Amino acid sequence: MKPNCSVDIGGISLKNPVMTASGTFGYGQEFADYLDLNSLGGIITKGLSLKPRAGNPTPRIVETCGGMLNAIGLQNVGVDEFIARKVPFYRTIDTTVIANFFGTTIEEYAELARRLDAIPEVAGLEVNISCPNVKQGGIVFGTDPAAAFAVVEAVREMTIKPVIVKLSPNVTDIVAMARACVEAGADALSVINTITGMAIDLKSRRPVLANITGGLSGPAIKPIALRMVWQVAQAVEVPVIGIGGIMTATDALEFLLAGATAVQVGTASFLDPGAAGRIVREIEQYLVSEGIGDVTELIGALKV
Amino acid sequence: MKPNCSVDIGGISLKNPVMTASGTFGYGQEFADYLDLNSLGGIITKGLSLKPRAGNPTPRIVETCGGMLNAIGLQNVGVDEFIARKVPFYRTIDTTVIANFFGTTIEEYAELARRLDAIPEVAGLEVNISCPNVKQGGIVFGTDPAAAFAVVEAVREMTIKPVIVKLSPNVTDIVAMARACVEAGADALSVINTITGMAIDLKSRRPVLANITGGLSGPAIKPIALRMVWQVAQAVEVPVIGIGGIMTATDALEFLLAGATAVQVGTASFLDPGAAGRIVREIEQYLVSEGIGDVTELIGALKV
Amino acid sequence: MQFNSLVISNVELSPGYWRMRMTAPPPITGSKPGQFLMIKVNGGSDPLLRRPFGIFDTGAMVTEFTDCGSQSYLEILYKVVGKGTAMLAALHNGDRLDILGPLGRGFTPGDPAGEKILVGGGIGLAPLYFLARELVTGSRVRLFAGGRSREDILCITEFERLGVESYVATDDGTLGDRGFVTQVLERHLATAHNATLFACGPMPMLKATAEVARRHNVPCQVSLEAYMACGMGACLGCVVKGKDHGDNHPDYRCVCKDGPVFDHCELLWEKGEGGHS
Amino acid sequence: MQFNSLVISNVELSPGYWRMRMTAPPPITGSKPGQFLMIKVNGGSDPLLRRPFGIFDTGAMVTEFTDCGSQSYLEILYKVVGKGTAMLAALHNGDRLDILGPLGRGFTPGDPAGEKILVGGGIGLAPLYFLARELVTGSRVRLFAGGRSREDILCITEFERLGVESYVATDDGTLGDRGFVTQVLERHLATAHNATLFACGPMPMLKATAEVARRHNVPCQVSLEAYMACGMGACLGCVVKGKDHGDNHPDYRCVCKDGPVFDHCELLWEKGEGGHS
Ligand SMILES: Cc1cc2nc3c(=O)[nH]c(=O)nc-3n(C[C@H](O)[C@H](O)[C@H](O)COP(=O)(O)OP(=O)(O)OC[C@H]3O[C@@H](n4cnc5c(N)ncnc54)[C@H](O)[C@@H]3O)c2cc1C
Ligand SMILES: Cc1cc2nc3c(=O)[nH]c(=O)nc-3n(C[C@H](O)[C@H](O)[C@H](O)COP(=O)(O)OP(=O)(O)OC[C@H]3O[C@@H](n4cnc5c(N)ncnc54)[C@H](O)[C@@H]3O)c2cc1C
Ligand SMILES: Cc1cc2nc3c(=O)[nH]c(=O)nc-3n(C[C@H](O)[C@H](O)[C@H](O)COP(=O)(O)O)c2cc1C
Ligand SMILES: Cc1cc2nc3c(=O)[nH]c(=O)nc-3n(C[C@H](O)[C@H](O)[C@H](O)COP(=O)(O)O)c2cc1C
Ligand code: FES
Ligand code: FES
Repeated sequence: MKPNCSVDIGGISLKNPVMTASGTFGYGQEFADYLDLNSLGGIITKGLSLKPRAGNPTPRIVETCGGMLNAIGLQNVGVDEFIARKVPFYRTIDTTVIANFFGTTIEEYAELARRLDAIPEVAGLEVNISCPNVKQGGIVFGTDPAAAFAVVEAVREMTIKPVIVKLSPNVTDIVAMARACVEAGADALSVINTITGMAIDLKSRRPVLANITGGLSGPAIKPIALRMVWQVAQAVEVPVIGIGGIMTATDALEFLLAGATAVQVGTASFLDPGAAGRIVREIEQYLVSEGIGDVTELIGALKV
Repeated sequence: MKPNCSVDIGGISLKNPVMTASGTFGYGQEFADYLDLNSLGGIITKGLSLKPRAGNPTPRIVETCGGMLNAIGLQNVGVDEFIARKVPFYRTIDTTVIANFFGTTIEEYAELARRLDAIPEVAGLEVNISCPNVKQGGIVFGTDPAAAFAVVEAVREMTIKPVIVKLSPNVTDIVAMARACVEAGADALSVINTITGMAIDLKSRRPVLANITGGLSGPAIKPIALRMVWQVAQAVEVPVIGIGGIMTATDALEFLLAGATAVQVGTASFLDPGAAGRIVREIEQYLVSEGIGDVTELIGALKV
Repeated sequence: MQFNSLVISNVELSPGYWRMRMTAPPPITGSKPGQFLMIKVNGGSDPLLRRPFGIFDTGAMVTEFTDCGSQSYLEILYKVVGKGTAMLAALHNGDRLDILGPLGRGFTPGDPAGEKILVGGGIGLAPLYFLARELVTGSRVRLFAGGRSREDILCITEFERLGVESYVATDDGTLGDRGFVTQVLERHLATAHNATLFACGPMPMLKATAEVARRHNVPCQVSLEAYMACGMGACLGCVVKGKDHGDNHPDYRCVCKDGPVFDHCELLWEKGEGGHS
Repeated sequence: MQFNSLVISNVELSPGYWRMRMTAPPPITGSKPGQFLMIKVNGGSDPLLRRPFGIFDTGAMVTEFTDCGSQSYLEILYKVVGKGTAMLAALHNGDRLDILGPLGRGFTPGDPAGEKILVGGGIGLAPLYFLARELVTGSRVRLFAGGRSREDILCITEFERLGVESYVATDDGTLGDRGFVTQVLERHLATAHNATLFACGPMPMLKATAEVARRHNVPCQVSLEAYMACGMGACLGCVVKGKDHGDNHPDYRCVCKDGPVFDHCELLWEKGEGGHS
C-alpha cells in the first residue's frame, strides 16, 4: 500500500512535505526540464516586492566551506509583473504555489498581502521578515518580536489565505520571535532564513561580496537550523517548515523528527536541480521500506 | 629583515597573533610532541571552574558538514588541580598562557578571577560567558548585555591581569554584547564561541548528542565568525581576538583584515595537531613574501 | 540536461592548462559554441558548488566504455586556478563526473559572407575553438590570441589545422608580438571589411575589444564569466548590468541564462578597474 | 608522530572488509598491539575529522617507493560503514594519506606463562592479530572469534598460521557454532587455568566478556571504541566512565589516551542497552 505523504500547513494540504525554498528555485518554470514540478509538495516563489528591485551590485555570491553566502539583495520582477507574467504558468501545473514577499515598511507588507490575496493560483503567503524597516532606522523586522508582530498582524488583516512567517536565525531567542508571530496570527512558521556572514579576499583586501555581508546557506548551517526547528516546534502549536542545508531525504526526515511538518530545499537545487524531486521519491521509498503508513507519524517523533 | 609579528592584547605582548583556542588544545602539554609550544603567540587553557566538573554524558561529539558539534559540558579538573598539576608545566615553556574560566554564578566568576590573579604563570584571563546563570533561572550570561556586564565587572574587580571576554555568537546583536563587556572593563574580546546546533540520528530517532544540543565549530562557521569580528572591531576600541573555523594562515589573515588583533585556532588542532604552529610559520612567510614589515599593518586593513 | 560522464582522457597541454575529454549523451553534439557546462568536480560537499566551463569541442568516437557503435563525447580546456580545477586535474580515465548542460546562449554566427574574427585571451580560447570549427565551414576565420606568456597561448596548432589564420601577442613577447592583442586587432580592422568579432577572455580584454568594435562600428559578441551557483537563472548570483541599467531602472542580465555570450551593445561597459562590470 | 603515507595495497578480503598496507616511518614497528591511528582519509574538509583505526600489523618490505633497503609499513583492517571508510576503500596504490599515531595505550601482555585468550567480534579482530603475533612468541594463544555471519569472520587463516587455535561462533551458524562467542568462551574457561582475556569488538560482546571474566575471576583487557575528534586527549569527546564514576565524583577516562585498551576492572559497566558505556 502506498504510504500517505500529504501534510497540512495551516489549511493548505501539500501532496508531500517537500517544497522548494524562496530564491533558490526561481519561479519554478526554470526547473521544469530537470524534475516533474507536479511531484513537489510545493513551490515557494522568489521573494516579491511592491516595485521591481534591482538587487545588489556584484559579486553577489561566494562559496564557503559546506555552504555559500549570497547577497542578491532581493532582486525581483515586482508583484505586478509576477501576476502578469509568472502566475499564468502556475495554471499549467498541479502543485501548491506559495508566494514569498517582503517590504521595507509595514504598509508595503500589508499592500503586498492584499494584492496576493486576490490571486487564486497562490495558495498561501510566506512573509520574509528578514528585511530592514526603513521607517525605524533600519532595525530588521525579523530580529525584534514587536516589529515582527506588527508586520504579521498587518498582513493577517489583508488576507484570508494561510500566512506563513519565515524567521531569521540571527536572533538570541528564536522562540520569542516564533511566539510573537503566532500571536499576531501566523498559521505556520518557516525556520530558517540565511545566517549573516562575510567572506574576505586576502589578495585584494576586500570583502568578496560587493554588499560586504551576505546570507549563509547550505549544509554548513544544517545543525543550527535543526536546533531552531526543534526549539520552535516545541514552543508553538502551528506547523513549522524546516529549512537549512537539506540535501538528502535523510536530512529532510531529520527535520520532521525535530518537529517540522514540512521542509524546504534551498541551496541543494543549485547543485542538483532535481534535488527536491529526488528527495520526494526517497522519502516515499523510506516510508515503504520502514513500513510507515503515514509520513505524519514522523513529525516530532524525536525521542529525547 | 624579519618582519615584526608581535601584537599587544590589552597589555599582554604576544610573540605573534596565533593562539590556541580553549578546549581544543588541552592544557598545551598534550601537543608538545607535535609542535614547538614556544613558537605560539599564546595558549588558552581548557575552561576552568571552581570545582572539578564531570561534563556531559556521551556521545559528546558529532561531525557535521564542514564542522563538528560538541557537548563536552565543560569537563575540567577544577582550578585547584589546575594550579597544582598544570601550572608547573608552564614554567618550562616560554609562551603566553591565558586561563579560560567560567562559573554558574557571578560569585563563582569573581572567585575564580581572584584565584587565577595570584598565578604568575597566567598572563591574562579569558572569561567564558556562554554559560547559564543558575541563580537567574538559567538565562545565559553571554546572551544578555546586563548579565554580561555584571559578570565582567565582578571579574574586573578581582584582578589586575588583562581581562578578555569571550562572546557567544548566539545573539541578535553581538555589538551590544561587546559594548557592555567593554564598559564593564574588558581589556579585549574573543569572538566567537561555538554556535548552538543539533544533530539527529534517523535510525534511532534520537539526538546524536546525549546533551541533545551542542556547539558548532570548524570551517562551517567561519563566515559567521568573520562577520561578527568585523562588526565588533568597528564598534569597540579594545583589541578583538578572532576565532571560528581558522584552518590556514589565509583564514587567520582574513580575520586580521576584518579587525582582529590576534586569532585563536580551535577545531583545526584536532585535524592537525601542529596546525597553530604551521599557521604561525605561514603568516611569517606571507609577511616576507609581501614585503610587509609589521603584522599590525594588516589589522583592520580591509578596504570596504 | 543532467548526465553522468566518464573521463576518457585528461592531459596537461601546457603548465597548468589541461584538456579533458569525457563521455556525454548524443544530444551534446547539438550544443552551440559558447554554451557551457556546470560540472560537479567531486561527489562530496568540498567544494560545494558546481564549476562552469565552456565547451571546447564535441564529437563521437569508439571508446572502451561503449560496446558497439560510437560514443559521443565533449571536451573542455581548463586552467588550474583553485580547488575545483585542481581536483579536475587529478582525475583519471574512467573517473565519473556529474554534468549539467549545455547551458546558456552561445554565439550567433551571423551572415557567413563576412570575415569572422575571434579574439581570445588565455583560457578564453576554449569556446572559440568550438566556434571556429563551425565558422570555417562557411567563412574566413582569423584568430587574435593574447596571453601573459607563451605558455598561456593554447591550441594554436588546432586552430591552424582548421584553416584559421592566427595572430598572437603576449605581454612579455615570448610568443608573437609584445603587447595587447587588441592593438594588433585594431591594426587589422583598419583594412578588414564586413568583419564580426567574437571575443572571450579576461574582462579588461573584453572591454578593450568592445571599445575597438564600437570605434570601428563592427558587430561584436563577447562571452563573459561570473561567479555562478546554479547556472540556470535561478539564483541571480551571476548578473551583469545591461545597457539600460540605472539606479532607478534596473537592467540586470544573467550571465548563465541570458549569456554567457552577449552582443557588446547589450551591456553597460563601465569605466574603472576590470572585474565583473 | 604525524606522517604522510603512501598506499602500498588495498584489498577487499570479504564483502565490505578491506585490508590496507601503507608506508610508515621505521618507528611504526615499535607500536604496541592495541594502539591506534587517526587517519585523514582525504585532503579536503569532507569529511572533516580523522578516522580512528587499530593497527593490524607492521613490518618492513621492499617497495616500489623506496630505492634501496626496506620500507617499513603498517596495515589496517577496516569495514566500510560510512563516508570515510568508503573513501579509504576507493584508494589505490600510490595514493597519499596523512596519519597520526601510534596513539593510546595498547594491550599489556603480562606473565608469558599463562594461556592467552583473544576474544574478537567482527572487525574487532584487527588489533588482536597484531597482539597475537607478539604473544605467540612466548605463550599459548587461543582465539574466540564471533560475528554475524561467515563473511564477518576475518583472517582466521592468518591467526592459525601464527599457531593460534581458533574457535568460531556466528549468529546465524554459517561458520563455527551458532550463537555468541562468549558462550563458547565460558565453556572453555571452566577448564583453562592461568588464562588472560584480551577482547575487542562491539560493546555488548565486551560487556559479556567482562562479565565472564568477573565470574571466572580472570584478568581481562578490553579495547573500546568511541567517537573521537582529536585522538590525543585534548577534546574530551571520547570519554567512558571509570569504575569510581558517580554524579558527585566524576571519573571519566579518555578512550584515546587512557585507552583504547582498559583493564575491565577499571571501567564502570552499566546495565542496559549497549552503546558507549
Ligand atoms: C561561463 C563560464 C565559462 C567558463 N569556461 C571556462 C573554461 O572553458 N576553462 C576554464 O579553465 N575556466 C572557465 N571558466 C572559469 C572557471 O569556471 C573557473 O576558473 C573555476 O570555476 C575555478 O574553480 P576553482 O575551484 O579551481 O577555483 P576557486 O578559486 O577555488 O573557486 C572559488 C569559487 O569561485 C568561482 N570562480 C573562480 N573563478 C571564477 C571565474 N573566473 N568565473 C566564474 N567563477 C569563478 C568558482 O566557481 C568557485 O565558486 C568559465 C567560467 C564561466 C562563468
Ligand atoms: C580506537 C578505535 C579503533 C578502531 N579500529 C578500527 C579498525 O581497526 N577497523 C575498523 O574498520 N574500524 C575501526 N574503528 C571504527 C572506525 O573508526 C569507524 O568505523 C570509522 O570511523 C567510521 O567512519 P566512516 O566515515 O566510514 O563512518 P561514518 O558513520 O560516516 O562516521 C561518522 C562519524 O562517526 C565516527 N564513527 C563512526 N563509527 C565509529 C566507531 N565505531 N567508533 C568511533 N567512531 C566512529 C567517525 O569517526 C565519524 O566521526 C575503530 C574505532 C576506534 C575508536
Ligand atoms: C541565492 C539565494 C536567494 C534567496 N532568496 C530568498 C528570498 O528571496 N526570500 C527568502 O525568504 N529567502 C531567500 N533565501 C533563503 C532560502 O530560501 C533558505 O531559507 C536558505 O537558503 C536556507 O536553506 P538552504 O540551506 O537549503 O539553502 C535565498 C537563499 C539563497 C541561497
Ligand atoms: C571540543 C571543544 C571544546 C571547547 N571547550 C571550550 C571551553 O572550555 N571554553 C571556551 O571558552 N570555549 C571552548 N570551545 C570553543 C572554542 O574555543 C572556539 O571558540 C570554537 O571552537 C570556535 O573555533 P573553531 O571553529 O576554530 O573551533 C570548545 C570547542 C570545542 C570544539
Ligand atoms: S548562476 Fe544562478 S542565476 Fe546565473
Ligand atoms: S578523541 Fe579527543 S580526547 Fe579522546
